[in-house]
Amino acid sequence: MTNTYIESFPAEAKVVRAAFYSSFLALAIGGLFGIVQTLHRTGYYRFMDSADYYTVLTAHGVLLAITFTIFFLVGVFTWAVTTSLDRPVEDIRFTWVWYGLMVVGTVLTAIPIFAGFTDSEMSASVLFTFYAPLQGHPLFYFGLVLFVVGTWLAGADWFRSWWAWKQEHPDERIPLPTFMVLTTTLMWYIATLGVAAAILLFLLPWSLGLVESVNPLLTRTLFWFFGHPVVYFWLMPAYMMWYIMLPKISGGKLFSDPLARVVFVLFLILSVPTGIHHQYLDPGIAEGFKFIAMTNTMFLLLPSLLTAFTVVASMEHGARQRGGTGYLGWLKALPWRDPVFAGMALAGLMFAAAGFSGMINAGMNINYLVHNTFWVVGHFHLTVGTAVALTFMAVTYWFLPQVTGKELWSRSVALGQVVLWFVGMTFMSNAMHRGGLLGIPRRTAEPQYEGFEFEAAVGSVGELDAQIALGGALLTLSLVLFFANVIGTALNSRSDDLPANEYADTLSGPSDAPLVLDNLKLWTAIAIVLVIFAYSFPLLSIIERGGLFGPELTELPVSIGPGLEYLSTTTVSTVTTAGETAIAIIAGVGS
Amino acid sequence: MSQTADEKARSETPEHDREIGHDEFDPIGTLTLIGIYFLILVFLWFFMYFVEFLGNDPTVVGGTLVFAATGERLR
Amino acid sequence: MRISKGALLVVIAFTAPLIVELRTVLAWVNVELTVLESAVLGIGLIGVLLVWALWPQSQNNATESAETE
Amino acid sequence: MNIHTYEKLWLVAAMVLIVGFIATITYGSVALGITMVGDQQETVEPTELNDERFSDPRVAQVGENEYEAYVTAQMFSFQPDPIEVPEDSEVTFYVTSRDVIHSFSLVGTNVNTMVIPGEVAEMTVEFDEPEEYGVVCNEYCGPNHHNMEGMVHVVPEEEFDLTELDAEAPDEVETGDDIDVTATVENRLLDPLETTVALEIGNETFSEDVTIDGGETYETTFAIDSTQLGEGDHDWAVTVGDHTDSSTVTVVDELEDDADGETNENTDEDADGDENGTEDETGTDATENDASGGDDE
Repeated sequence: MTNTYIESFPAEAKVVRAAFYSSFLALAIGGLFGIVQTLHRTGYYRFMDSADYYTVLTAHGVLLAITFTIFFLVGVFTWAVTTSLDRPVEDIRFTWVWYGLMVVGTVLTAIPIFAGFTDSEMSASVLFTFYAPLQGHPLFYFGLVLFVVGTWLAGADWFRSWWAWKQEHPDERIPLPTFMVLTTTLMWYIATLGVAAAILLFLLPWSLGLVESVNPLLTRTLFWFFGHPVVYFWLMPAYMMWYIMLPKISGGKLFSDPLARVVFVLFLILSVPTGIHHQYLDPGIAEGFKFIAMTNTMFLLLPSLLTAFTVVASMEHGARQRGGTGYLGWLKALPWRDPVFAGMALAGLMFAAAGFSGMINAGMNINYLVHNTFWVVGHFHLTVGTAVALTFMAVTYWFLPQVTGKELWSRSVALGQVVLWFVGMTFMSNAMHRGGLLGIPRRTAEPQYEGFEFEAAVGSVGELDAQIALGGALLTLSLVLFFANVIGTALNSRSDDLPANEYADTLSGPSDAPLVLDNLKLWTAIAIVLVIFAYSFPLLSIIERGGLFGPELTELPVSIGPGLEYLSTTTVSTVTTAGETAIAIIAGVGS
Repeated sequence: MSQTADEKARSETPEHDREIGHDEFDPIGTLTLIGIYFLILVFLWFFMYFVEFLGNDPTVVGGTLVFAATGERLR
Repeated sequence: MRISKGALLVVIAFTAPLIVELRTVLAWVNVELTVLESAVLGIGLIGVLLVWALWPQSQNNATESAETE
Repeated sequence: MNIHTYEKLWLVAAMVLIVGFIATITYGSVALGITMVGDQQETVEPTELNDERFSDPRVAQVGENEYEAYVTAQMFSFQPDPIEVPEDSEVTFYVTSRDVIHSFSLVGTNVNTMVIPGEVAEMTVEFDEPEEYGVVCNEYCGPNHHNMEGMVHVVPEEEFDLTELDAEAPDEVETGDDIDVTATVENRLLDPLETTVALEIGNETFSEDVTIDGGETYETTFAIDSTQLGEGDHDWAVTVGDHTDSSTVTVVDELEDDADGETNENTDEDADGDENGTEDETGTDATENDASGGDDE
């Protein structure tokens, strides 16, 4: 008799599984586009028109940064809430509703993006950041809104579970995993107000022709209001896994429950008022506002640095319980053969490196050196591309048996896969960082120019390209192994010999944590006040300068094709053909 | 990797050698590891700021903060 | 085997960033390596690691470590 | 809440790190004078950039060794291109966009800004040695984004001037009439310019030594007897310093009475790259207007 998640919560396990599979589908398509870009950019293999590169890039960004991460997140969070509260969701139909909404949102967003490959007049090659006056098809914005609303309802679902639980356990501390889910969700609610405002008030009406124009700096600022905290939204499930799974898999206990709570509270209050650090080089925002954003951002390092200590100490506890000794000798006693452990540990290590390049990005004037260069791409391939993605893939090897009741297809392949990802990303992101320091821009199909060349102090640009291509190839191979394992596991038969659905105990438990840490209203209020401090004056100033709806602009739908002729709203027929594709995709996901 | 006496060959570590409670656990290994990380961070920060960044002339100069501090634009 | 196969794999993976950046570091002290040279160096390093890991430990060493346990 | 001593130690170290980072950045701002692109500039209308700075993107001298460069970015080019400034100068760039968000980034330097329609980015930069910098747009701006590039040339003092030359002559004249070649020379430097305006036509050269005060425009007309040249096509070129403006005049027996607006202009290939961008822009506009005016009639 095992005690897996699917046995305890069969209905929830289905939703979690569906969310995971949706996430993996996005990962597969996004990953495929990743290698296409790698080969195109480095010039090793260009089979498409360079204009199409940006369509590929848009799909890669949206599918991986939004779809892959957030679908995985809702799966993990649903698991965390149900497991730690030990109660099923209040209404499984509601759970399916938000999941469905997210799927529909994704599909609606994907339609105009993918239409960019066809001769259709519809397109949304506006990249993940969709800066106006580049204009996507209305469906693109509408889909994004639906997706975000889906995540809002998911959050409501988790809160509902917690409220119901609280009625029955009035004097108990919020279990740590649920606490993490709730603080992250609150942060998400505050953060998404920015993108919701940008889309609903400005971009969507503008793309529908209801308003004449938009203020590009305003929508851009609102985007980054959301665009930075979204980074933490991806990261928090990975952090959760490091806090509650990694210690257990290392053979130990979480070093400190109270500090874990402190960390999540800090993320709740500091994640949002920092977005302007993406706009250090924007004209129209005063230097003082940028300085304030920098201070907030730098203090946001604190919870991550604390996490580093707590998580490593928990691993060390495990190692010492397993007989590890010495100052560093204990590292050998860790279960490196376990792909779940090895993957998460390597992801954590890469995140330490990413932390450093992030510190550079956070610095105000040093931003001149790296802003919008390849460095930034290197940075977020370490954060979302490794710290998050590799952690997700590693815990998948633990989660899949839990939500399918089937044994993992191959642990050796899994170990090889996570190590391969680490090596591939080392090559790729290292070369990206170095390329950025030479001034090579990000987001470009062909970083080769007629009038000048990039000069490398050591080696050459060609060698950097080779490293990137090699890294990309290894990453693709790693992905193939990952999917082989996922499919192999799904095809396995049910097993009775699976580990129980558990997470790590704590050395210093919740009773050590001051009660005030669980006061979510207080932290939310503080978070909102900080956001108002950080954002009201910059936003007012931007509106005062450029107007709410900005100057007169020429809308520029980025049609991928021979010309750049203005293409107005699309015909119904393209919508319906694309709709059929959408239905096919939904059917594929649902099965 | 140095060869110390306590680095012993273990191809298979038993799940639990011992139970270590809260009070008897001193994460000295963590402190060591994170101390190394700290030093790397400090070194790299100075390197990036003073060598890579300030060595990457020209830089945008002569601004409001300086003006506020010194009353004149730096040349 | 001095360390487990999994640990060995991870240790080898760790050498990747070292090998990649070793060249840059050496360039500061005016030792310029070509790509080929640094690749050979990397393979050599991995070879040394493999030898270290797979070399049977001497009896003496083993008892020593057993004592310290 | 009990926190382990080591973790407290780490907490302190982390705070030191954070404060140290902020201190370094502040040092850069205050002591070294590194300035962020800010909100010093008023907003502009991106679709009609007709103020004196951006209607004619160019470099202007504003003081001894002080220059201002007015730059526009549009799909998929920068104007002017190349931007030419002298060595040992302090240049303030004013950059704005005519359409979408671009960037203006000097490769291999810390000169880097976003270019947002409606906003003007202001950056003051000191150039020492003569050098050629590439300029990239590092923000995605459309399907040809990767082809958007420019140059900044920092040239030796003696090679630098801000002379604008524009020479005009009729396309066709009747034998016997004079060919009036009018040269307009603008000295955009603050110091007076001593130079020679030279016209070469056929095998003959006419020239005039002039001194143009700073900021002044000098206009001169050479009248050439067409009979001496004879019937047929004659290339002419006006040269001032390194700048040349040239075209062809046709001497005909009898002038047809047909003023074709479109062929009248723009047959001249500008040898001077500096003028190329601006000339093209205004030139095309003018012809378009002429053409549409003609249609109406």
